[in-house]
Parts: sequence; C-alpha cells; structure tokens
Amino acid sequence: MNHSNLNQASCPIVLTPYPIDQVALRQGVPLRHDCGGYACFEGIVRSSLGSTQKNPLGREGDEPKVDFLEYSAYEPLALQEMEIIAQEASMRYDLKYVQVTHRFGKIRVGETAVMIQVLSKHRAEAFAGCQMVIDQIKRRVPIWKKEHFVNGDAQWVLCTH
Amino acid sequence: MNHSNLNQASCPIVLTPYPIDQVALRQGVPLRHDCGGYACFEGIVRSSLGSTQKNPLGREGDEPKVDFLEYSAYEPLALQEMEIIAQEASMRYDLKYVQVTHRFGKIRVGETAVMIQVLSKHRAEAFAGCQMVIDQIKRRVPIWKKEHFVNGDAQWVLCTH
Amino acid sequence: MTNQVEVLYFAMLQESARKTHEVVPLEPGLTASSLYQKLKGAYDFSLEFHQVRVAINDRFAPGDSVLKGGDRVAYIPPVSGG
Amino acid sequence: MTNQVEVLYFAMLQESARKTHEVVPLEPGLTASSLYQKLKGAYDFSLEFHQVRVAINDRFAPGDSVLKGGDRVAYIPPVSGG
Repeated sequence: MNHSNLNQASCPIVLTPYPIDQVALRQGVPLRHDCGGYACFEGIVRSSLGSTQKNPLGREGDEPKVDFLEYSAYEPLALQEMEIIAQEASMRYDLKYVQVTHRFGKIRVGETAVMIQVLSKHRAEAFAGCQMVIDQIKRRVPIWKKEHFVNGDAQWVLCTH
Repeated sequence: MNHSNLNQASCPIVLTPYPIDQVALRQGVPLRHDCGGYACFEGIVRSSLGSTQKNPLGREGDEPKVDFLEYSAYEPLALQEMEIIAQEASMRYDLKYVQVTHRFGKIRVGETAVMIQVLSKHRAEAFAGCQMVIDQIKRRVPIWKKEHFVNGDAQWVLCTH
Repeated sequence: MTNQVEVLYFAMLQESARKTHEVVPLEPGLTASSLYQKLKGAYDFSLEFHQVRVAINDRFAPGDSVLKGGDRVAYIPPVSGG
Repeated sequence: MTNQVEVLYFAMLQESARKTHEVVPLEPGLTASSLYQKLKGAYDFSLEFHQVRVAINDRFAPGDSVLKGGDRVAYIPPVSGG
C-alpha cells in the first residue's frame, strides 16, 4: 500500500463532448476497503424550463418543451475549477475518491450532462460530499447552457443555483 | 401519457442472495423527461469495525479486520417495509422512481450490500429522498448483519443508525 | 384454528434458541410479550422485551397483542441492515 | 511581449460580439474592467461589468488587474453548468 496517498483523494475530472458512459464510469471506481459509502449524482436534461424562467400564467402543459440544450465551456478554466472543487470536497468530507465528468455540446432531453461519483468511509459524508460537488459546479464552473425549444425558440439559462 | 400514473412513483424493491449488478440496475432506470436529478447510493462492506464497536485503546491499525459480513433478513417483512419506505420517500420528495436492492447472505469486503437509485425533478429532492431511504432502511427494516473477522472472531453489528 | 402458534427467531435470538422457528402451545389470553418472557427464560435470550419489536403474521404488531391459534409471531432484534 | 491582448468571449457575450475571440491593442495601464467597458460599448453587451468574472491567462483574476502584453483575458458571464 502506498501510504503517501492515504490522505490524498483520487479525483479524475473530465470535460467531454461525447455521451457520458455511466457503466464505464461506475466500473472505474476503485475498490477501497476503507470505504462503506458510495454516492452518485447525475444531472439529466429535462423537457421543462430551467430554474429561473417560469410561465406564471400558464399551466404546466403550456410551457414550451425543451428539444435539447447546448452546453459550452471555457475548457481549461472549467477543468481547473472542477479539480479544485473535487479537492475541496474531499478534504472537507474526507472523501477517498471523487470523479466528475461534465459533457458539453448538444445534449438531448433524457441524456446525462454531468455525473459525479464519490467514496467515503460513512454514508453521510458521501451524500454531503457529492452534493457539495454539484452545488459548487453550478455556482462556480465556467459552463453555460442554452435551451432550445421544440418551437424553435432558444434562451440562455440564467441559473439561480 | 398515462395521467393516472403521474403521482405514483415506480418502486422496484428486491431482496436477493446474489451479488448486486450495478450496471443492470442503472440500465433499468426509466427515461423520464420530467426528471433532472438522479441520485444513487451504495452501501459497501468495509474492512474496519461497525459503528458501535470501537477499540478505544488501539490505534486504527490495531482493529481486527473484517473478512466478510453475514446478512440475514426476515424476508417478507423486510420487503414490505422497504416498499413502504420507498413510497414514503417518493411522496415526501416527489420522487418519480425509487429502486432498492438489498443483498443478504455472505458479503465480502468491497462488495455492495445495498443499492438505491432515485429520480426527481430537481437535485435537492433526489439527494434528500435517496438519503431518507437508506436512513430508514437502517432504522426499520428487519435485516441483521454479523461481522466475521479474519482472526475467526464474529459479532453482531449493533447499529446506532 | 389450532391451539398452537409458530415462533420465528432471527439473528441473536436464533443463535440463543438454536433454531429458526418452532411451534409452541397456545394458552388462552397469551400475549406476544408474555410468550417472549417464557421463551427468554427457556433460551436465556440476552435481549429484554423492550429491545425487540413484534410481528404477527408478517406485520408489525403491538407487544400486548393477544395471540390466536395459527398465528406466526416473530421477535425482531435491533436491526442493522444497509 | 506584444502590445496586444487576446480577448475570449463565451455564451451571451460571444453571441453579442459574434466571435469567440479577438486580439485588441493594449494601451498603457489598461485594466480588465476598463477594457470591458470599451468592448461593452462596441458590442452592446447586455451584462454590466459587476455581472461578469474576469480570468487572465486561464486563472480567475481581480477586475482591476492591469493587463500586460500577450495576456489572454476572458469575461465570464453568470454560469449555468451542471
């Protein structure tokens, strides 16, 4: 065992234009005999509106339907910021492994835009660490998404986090 | 679309003596265009002691190492209770899908004992719902585990939840 | 309707009783708690009655439930799944 | 060392500028914020300077940073990843 790595979490971070392969990413999680908790989060593109734009007069069925999202990124800084977030979360919650994969480009409804996996000794830290990573990604990482609706309209999503 | 199912989450619940197949379970998650958040938790058998038994005098390296856990269940009641928990969580957090698979029998260090997957519209509900399910399983479901150590000793885990 | 009940044992109770289940005679008015006290004496259970939960016919039930002939009663030690 | 800086545009700023990047002349003492005000006037950016973050050479930097020849400066609109 390499004792110099005991307090350093392994944090593979990827930004990719290709579909996220959840199976390969789950199979890439290392076997750690000291970890009892595994948590995973996926952010999936859904067909209803983003968090800030509402249709206050219409009923739910009246909202324009999302066809796809177009994600763009400031790649070097986005990667760097996700690495910093993963390290911050691993230190704060004693995570032993943090994996983040964020996709960019055109992503259709039902497809996964971001996937996070963490390992920790206990379950509370796994949940808290995984949630911290996605919360901070939404807050800090230079990635943007534009909603394209089936009626041809499009708008930038203005996130309220 | 079947409107009668809009408020009824799909909740497959399984108790099995076989290894948990994370890939098959992930692939079994339905595509829901109204769900932006997917959360998953796995409870994995680890090599250090359970939550209540501590070795107050020894250093971490002195603790007896776990070889495997033996899980037993009151099967009909355990299944029923997990179904109730899944329905309670789906109502409380508006989950659209809750899947729980709990393994029993001999489970080795590094293997997954329980896996939970949920889908919801937003991420906060996915995390909270997934965590509620595992918390309530540990609290209420008639399943027991006995730790078997590499030195041949064994003890029942007395969970503090 | 018989004059017997089936008892299921799990975890440490199963180890103390050295069996997974058994059929015991039903006396009139026997409650889940009074049957537990008898079994505890017979098998030297380490758990007090307040530490276990009761299930009758695979449903959780109050500890003072009166047992009926043919019931299947289970005493559930503190759980540790997950 | 040149007398120019490279500017990167993202998201709505990229749409307003109709380009992903460009090279602009560097005047002595030019700060990231003063350059933004010029570009905002030229391209009619909808975002005020306090709504964007600044990065210089792919690192976050203060808005009043003085630019040097050869710097790559980016104005980062409110993010919406995840």
